[in-house]
Amino acid sequence: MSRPAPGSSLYLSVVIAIGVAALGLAILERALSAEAMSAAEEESSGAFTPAHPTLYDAVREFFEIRSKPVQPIAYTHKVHLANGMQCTDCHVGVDQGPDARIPSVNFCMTCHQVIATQQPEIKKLAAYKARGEDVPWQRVYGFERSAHVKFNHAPHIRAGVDCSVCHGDMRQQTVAERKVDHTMGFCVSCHQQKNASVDCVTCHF
Amino acid sequence: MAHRWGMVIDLDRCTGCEACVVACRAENNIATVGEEQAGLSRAKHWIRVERYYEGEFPDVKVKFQPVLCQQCDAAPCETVCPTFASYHTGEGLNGQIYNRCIGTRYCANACPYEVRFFNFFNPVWDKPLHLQLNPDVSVRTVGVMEKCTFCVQRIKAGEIQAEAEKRELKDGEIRPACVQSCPPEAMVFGDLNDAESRASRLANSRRRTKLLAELGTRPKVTYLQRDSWHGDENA
Amino acid sequence: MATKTPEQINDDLLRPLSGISGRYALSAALLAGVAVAAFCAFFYQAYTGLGVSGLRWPVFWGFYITNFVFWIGLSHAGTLISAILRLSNATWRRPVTRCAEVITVFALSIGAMFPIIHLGRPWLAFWLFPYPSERRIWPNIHSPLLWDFFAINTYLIASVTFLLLPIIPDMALVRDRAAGLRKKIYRALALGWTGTPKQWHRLETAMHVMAIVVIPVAVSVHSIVSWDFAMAPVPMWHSTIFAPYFVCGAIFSGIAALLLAMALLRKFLHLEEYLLPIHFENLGKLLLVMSVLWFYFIFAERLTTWYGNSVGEMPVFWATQHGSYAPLFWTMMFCNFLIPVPILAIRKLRSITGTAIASFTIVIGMWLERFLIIVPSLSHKYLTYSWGTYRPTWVEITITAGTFSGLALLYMIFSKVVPIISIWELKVGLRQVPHSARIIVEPKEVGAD
Amino acid sequence: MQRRDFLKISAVAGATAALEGCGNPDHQLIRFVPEEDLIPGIATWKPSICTLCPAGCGLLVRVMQGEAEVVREGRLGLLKMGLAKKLEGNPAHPINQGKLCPRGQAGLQVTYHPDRIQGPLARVGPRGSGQFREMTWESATRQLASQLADLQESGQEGSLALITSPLRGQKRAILDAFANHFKKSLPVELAFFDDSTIRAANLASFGHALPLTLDLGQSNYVVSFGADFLGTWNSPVAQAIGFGRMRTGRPGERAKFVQFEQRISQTGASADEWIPVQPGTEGAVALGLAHVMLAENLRPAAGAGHAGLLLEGWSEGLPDYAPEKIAAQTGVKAETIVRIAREAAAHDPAVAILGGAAAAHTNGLVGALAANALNALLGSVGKPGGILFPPLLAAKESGISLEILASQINSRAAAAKVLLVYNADPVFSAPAAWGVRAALDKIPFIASFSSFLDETTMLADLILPDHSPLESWLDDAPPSGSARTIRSVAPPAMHPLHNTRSMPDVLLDLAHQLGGDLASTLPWKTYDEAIEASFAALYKEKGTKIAKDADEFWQKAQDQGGWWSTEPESVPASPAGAPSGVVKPRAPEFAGDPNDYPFHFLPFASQLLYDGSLAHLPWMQEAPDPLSTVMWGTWVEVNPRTARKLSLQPGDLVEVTSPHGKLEAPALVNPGIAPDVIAMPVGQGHQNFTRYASGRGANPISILSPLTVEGTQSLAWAATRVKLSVVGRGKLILFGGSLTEVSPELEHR
Repeated sequence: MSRPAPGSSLYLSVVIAIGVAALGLAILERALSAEAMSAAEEESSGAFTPAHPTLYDAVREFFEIRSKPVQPIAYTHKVHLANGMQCTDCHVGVDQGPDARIPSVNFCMTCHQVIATQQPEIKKLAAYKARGEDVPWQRVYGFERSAHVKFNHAPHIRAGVDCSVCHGDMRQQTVAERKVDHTMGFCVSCHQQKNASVDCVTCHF
Repeated sequence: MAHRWGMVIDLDRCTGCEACVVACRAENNIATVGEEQAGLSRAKHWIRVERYYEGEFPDVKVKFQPVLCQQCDAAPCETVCPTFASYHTGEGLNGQIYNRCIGTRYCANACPYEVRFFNFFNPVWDKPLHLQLNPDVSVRTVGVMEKCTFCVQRIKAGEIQAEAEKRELKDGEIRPACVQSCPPEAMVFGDLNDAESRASRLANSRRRTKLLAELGTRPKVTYLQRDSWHGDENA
Repeated sequence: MATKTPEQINDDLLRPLSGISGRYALSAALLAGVAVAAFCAFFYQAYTGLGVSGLRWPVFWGFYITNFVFWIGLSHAGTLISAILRLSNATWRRPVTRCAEVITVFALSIGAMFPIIHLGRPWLAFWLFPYPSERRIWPNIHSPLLWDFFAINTYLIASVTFLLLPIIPDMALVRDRAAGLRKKIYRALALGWTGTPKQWHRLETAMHVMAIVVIPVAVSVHSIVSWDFAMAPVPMWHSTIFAPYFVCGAIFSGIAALLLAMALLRKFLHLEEYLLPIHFENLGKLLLVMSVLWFYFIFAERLTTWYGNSVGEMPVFWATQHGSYAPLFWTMMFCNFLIPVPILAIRKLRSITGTAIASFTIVIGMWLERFLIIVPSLSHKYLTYSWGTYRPTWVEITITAGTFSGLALLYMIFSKVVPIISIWELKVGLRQVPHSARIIVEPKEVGAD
Repeated sequence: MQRRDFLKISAVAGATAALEGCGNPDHQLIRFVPEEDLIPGIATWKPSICTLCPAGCGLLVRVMQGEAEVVREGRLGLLKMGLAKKLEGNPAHPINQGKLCPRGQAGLQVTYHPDRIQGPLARVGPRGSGQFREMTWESATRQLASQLADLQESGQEGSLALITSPLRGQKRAILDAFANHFKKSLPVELAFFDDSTIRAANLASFGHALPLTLDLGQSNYVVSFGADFLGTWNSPVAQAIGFGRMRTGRPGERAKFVQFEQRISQTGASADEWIPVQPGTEGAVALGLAHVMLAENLRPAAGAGHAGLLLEGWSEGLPDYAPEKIAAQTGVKAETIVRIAREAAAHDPAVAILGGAAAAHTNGLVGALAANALNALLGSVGKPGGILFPPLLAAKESGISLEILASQINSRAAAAKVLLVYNADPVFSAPAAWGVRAALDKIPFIASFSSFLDETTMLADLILPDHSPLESWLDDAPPSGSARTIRSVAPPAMHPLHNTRSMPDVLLDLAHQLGGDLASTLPWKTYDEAIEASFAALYKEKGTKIAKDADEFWQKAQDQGGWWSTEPESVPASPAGAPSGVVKPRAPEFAGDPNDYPFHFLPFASQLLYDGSLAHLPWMQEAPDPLSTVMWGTWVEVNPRTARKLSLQPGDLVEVTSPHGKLEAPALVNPGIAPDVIAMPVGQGHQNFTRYASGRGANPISILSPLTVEGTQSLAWAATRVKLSVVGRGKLILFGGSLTEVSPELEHR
């Protein structure tokens, strides 16, 4: 039988208010995303939009939270490079245009038809090929769509920027990891050092 | 010397066919907004062909005037942007940096040419129409301004190509999508810092005018006014 | 008032602070409901996009910026008027200053929300703040919007200070009469006021300095708001008259808002014996002057535009005079000039009810004035091909309604927490004691803790 | 799989640096092994051919790698493949020289249209219900083959009907062989804006059944009668290129361009002098000009040769066409005619063009003959800056008209058992008065090759969806637009997105299933084999100098987008001497009594939707019409004076009633239209044509009266009269704000 402490009612009401507000927002979000989804559901082929799929995704991007990619096959850069392969053997686009390119399963299988065929990961690779599927490699680097960056590898290669500057030393990496944070500051400081253009429209268009 | 991109539009040649309008849409990932939104005046046309009637039947005349971002040297849109999303690029373009835009729409109000368009919603493409999207150009998102860029992606690609081949850009090598498509070749694009470029020479034509020149925005688009038939002088 | 003793004043003015009537709770709930609806509308807009508003090409600014200018204008009620009255030592001001200053703080806070509400991407509004970022980009100091950002923040800080300074002694007074939790809260709000001569002296000095500082700040704020428009080459925006025109309009609408607030307070808080006809009479005269001054400005603006006959401006001019915006324009002329001037000019009509009616029409008229500055110009710019129109949607209307009820709600809450009439100032006025004596008298009234 | 994951991974394909598909691969669509070896982000350009109108422009397709959702062996997955990103003109192509009109550019959306039919369908519900079931190509072709085999056996006359767009090249050859095999089949070439009147006139005047090829780049004086030659008529891109050159392409010289018509068309808007003329009297004006030239001895009468003598009264100097005699009838002042005639005669080379509505009156053929005679008199036939005729590699004859087909079926004079429809929508493109819909109902089996469920395909029993043009082999032999001989060819620019097949491939497959004569006249397995065979023949004829063998010639043609002669090869007008008979010019006839139907009804080709076949493309719907600035809708154009008389406000919904039907559409006030003319664009009013066009606006074709151009089978689509009444408020979406550049407020003061 104790009287509530002074201020506890205030505290309680604040908690309730926050709770109600949160609930309201959650309902709003649900309702809106449900609306969006049912609209998409109606059309058999759906629609493409640059919008975030959910508010949650938008918030994550706002705070620059990125999940770590899970690769379907534990590809090791280290072993391939140690065996004398060059980056450009697989990433053939890197000195030609914007995209370095990840080779298709066919390309991998040109060697792995005979090399290391008994390794469990190579068996996985062969299984993909046998099913007529390509390996669903996950992106490791890359800019958020909302950054509106149009990065082009080729001029960087021509300017003699070493791959490791932006991707870390791949000879030390097994499954590729994001070793370098490609923030705008990272790009700009290098551009300034190398006397490259720091005009916004050099990268953003 | 840095490039200074400019355009000349010969109104004597323009037939108002809208090829430029569609070329621009295809090149620059400009979404269609649909009937309802178009009815709310939210259709996006980075270039439009203005049509003006003059006189009464039977003495009626029609004037076509393609209007796109004039890439002003003294651009009202640039100074008013609080975040530098709208700014003057090194090559004299009125840059629009989507990721920096917070959507005040002040630039659009300040622009006397009404060539800025706002993403009132996220753009939507019914699949698989999105497979057409040009990977060289951003897909803009909700809340940002967009406008004609003089096809900056083509300018960049041309410059990178020239750099790779260790040579200077040739006059006429870079053409924005509108210029490229224009059947009567009413539009000419080029470097105004190069006095010998076709655009520079045409920009000195006796028929030259600037759109709303009195506002002092110093546009880099020059309009060559419609000529009249000189009759027997040419005969 | 002369018959009231200090104790009666205390009782009368502190009465509203205790207890909540059913009527109060009901109206507060109603107002809160509208405000919550406005919040929901805003979140809906932020979530789906500005497309849910009625904005379109080429009218990119509409209700939100109208509200922004309107509220910022309204905020001139207080601080500016109260500062002028203080500096000119108008003794009748004493019961009026605080209700005026409160309007300023709340109207300004609400007005300052609109530039964020109207953003395409409101979650990035913090980019206006000049902070060193990893991106190495700063805000653009050339943009009038950035001037706005600084000006409004400066004004907000100044007017909050200006409001809070003279509240301190009253807080101490409430503290001394309160118990329990209330006492704790008011103790904190009283900032350790004990009423020593040194404290009184410092308060006096601070008030004096703030009164001087806040006047140029207030004038500059509304000038800068006007430059949001005048800096852009938009027909009928790009005008040198805009800064004084806006400041005049701001004070005009501010006084009207103040009068309206006073009339309501008088009725609902039973302050008939404090807010006297003389206050309404005097402020009414001031309002009359501002109404005539406002007419002078709009007349000058319209006359020069019409006489100048510039190709760019005439379409806007005619659209407002006898085009699609003419009904709104003439409503505005009635609300701002034709109705209030006779009411305020004829002594018999310059009653409390009369001034309240005039103020009400002026508040409406001034809102329309802001709308008519923004929308007709944007819909009739230079290239006739791009001419357009604008129609607000429920989202904009809800948010607008929400800010009106939000202001009323804040005002109601404030009047529950702080005496809406400055008690100590009233008492000073009551005594009519010499300046030096006040310092000695007051501590006794307030008492030491 | 969750939809949100689905949305996530099917995000924009190929964006060079966009981040997508993060997270767990188990939750994503499978990815198929790419069929092409492409480097992402790098564009390749492939030649193709525009098939959207008869001009036959050459295309360059920008192809880049992207990721498309496709079904392979019943599994849905993502495939990295070359995707067409943009269509541009092929700079090497003689017709469009690197340029392209808005419609051609929007052709891209045909391929990616969300409502494309993705595989063969068989009707399950009642006809017109739109209920179909999916089926395999094997069973679909077997079903059609068995239907055709029955026809073959019965040998009944006219049992197979074919309705196609006008086709050229090997596609036409395959279709013709097919049609010929079925004795007395009924092939119909259907195009609402067809050029058969012009071709008939050119055959009579000059001996060439070809449309006109203009050489505007070198013309000095252009008189056009109703021809929208810069917008939709004939070969608009080639003509617009020439127009640009004629305007400011030759320093110091600028041609004059005079347009006679009832409503300022997009072309008329560019005229130096725009002169309104009474509907159907364009030919009379042409003869009036000729009269002045003859009377003033500006040109010798004999100079016009055969083309002149064809017309009654030519040798006498056209006495009935003295300017003052025709002024009242044509509405053109006598002094204007005299002035224009003198100007034209003084500015060689001068050219007269007649087309569009001017050729779609009952006297359209005579009008075209009059314009031909004027050209011949001016000496501009076969000359630079005049009208030219490229040598056509092989001439083809036309079939019957849709009107005749429908009336034969409806009157049971023909008993078509099977109808094949390709690239045509007869239900939409025919006046309701023709009874096409009723005729189709009488045909037991209809197979459509359409990619979309249009009005006709809705009635089909079997749908065999064609590849999109970008996914197909294409060939073409455009008969106008350039004086060079042209044989265009293009391999597919991209792999097919859906389970579709190229129409000629299906016909060849059917031919082999049917066997016998048909299989031997169509020896090729696939369409590309057929094209290659035609290029092997062309090599022998034309290519021995430029390639060492047929293979190299074929390869070069594919790389370039075709073969064309290096120089113009215009052929002269062939008939010489006096014609066997003379044609008497006559006044136009109109359907509807002028008292009941006070207005002439002028349908016109939409610059964006053309004849309605492009109404399903969102780019075309949302591009503002050049003159009205309307988007996403249709409208009726009324002169301001007429509007005042009818107290009609812009945007009012009006009912347009002809003797053969009525429609409702919002009205638009147009200062550039004659007060007694009501104009309306063709294109909208589709009942069924994908989500973007269905149920939008009204179709002016449906209310046209079934008059034909005398001497041809063509519809006289400009010969209907209508009345107008306001019925309410309509909805119009206009992009442009004001009609005039100076504010009307300022003008009124």
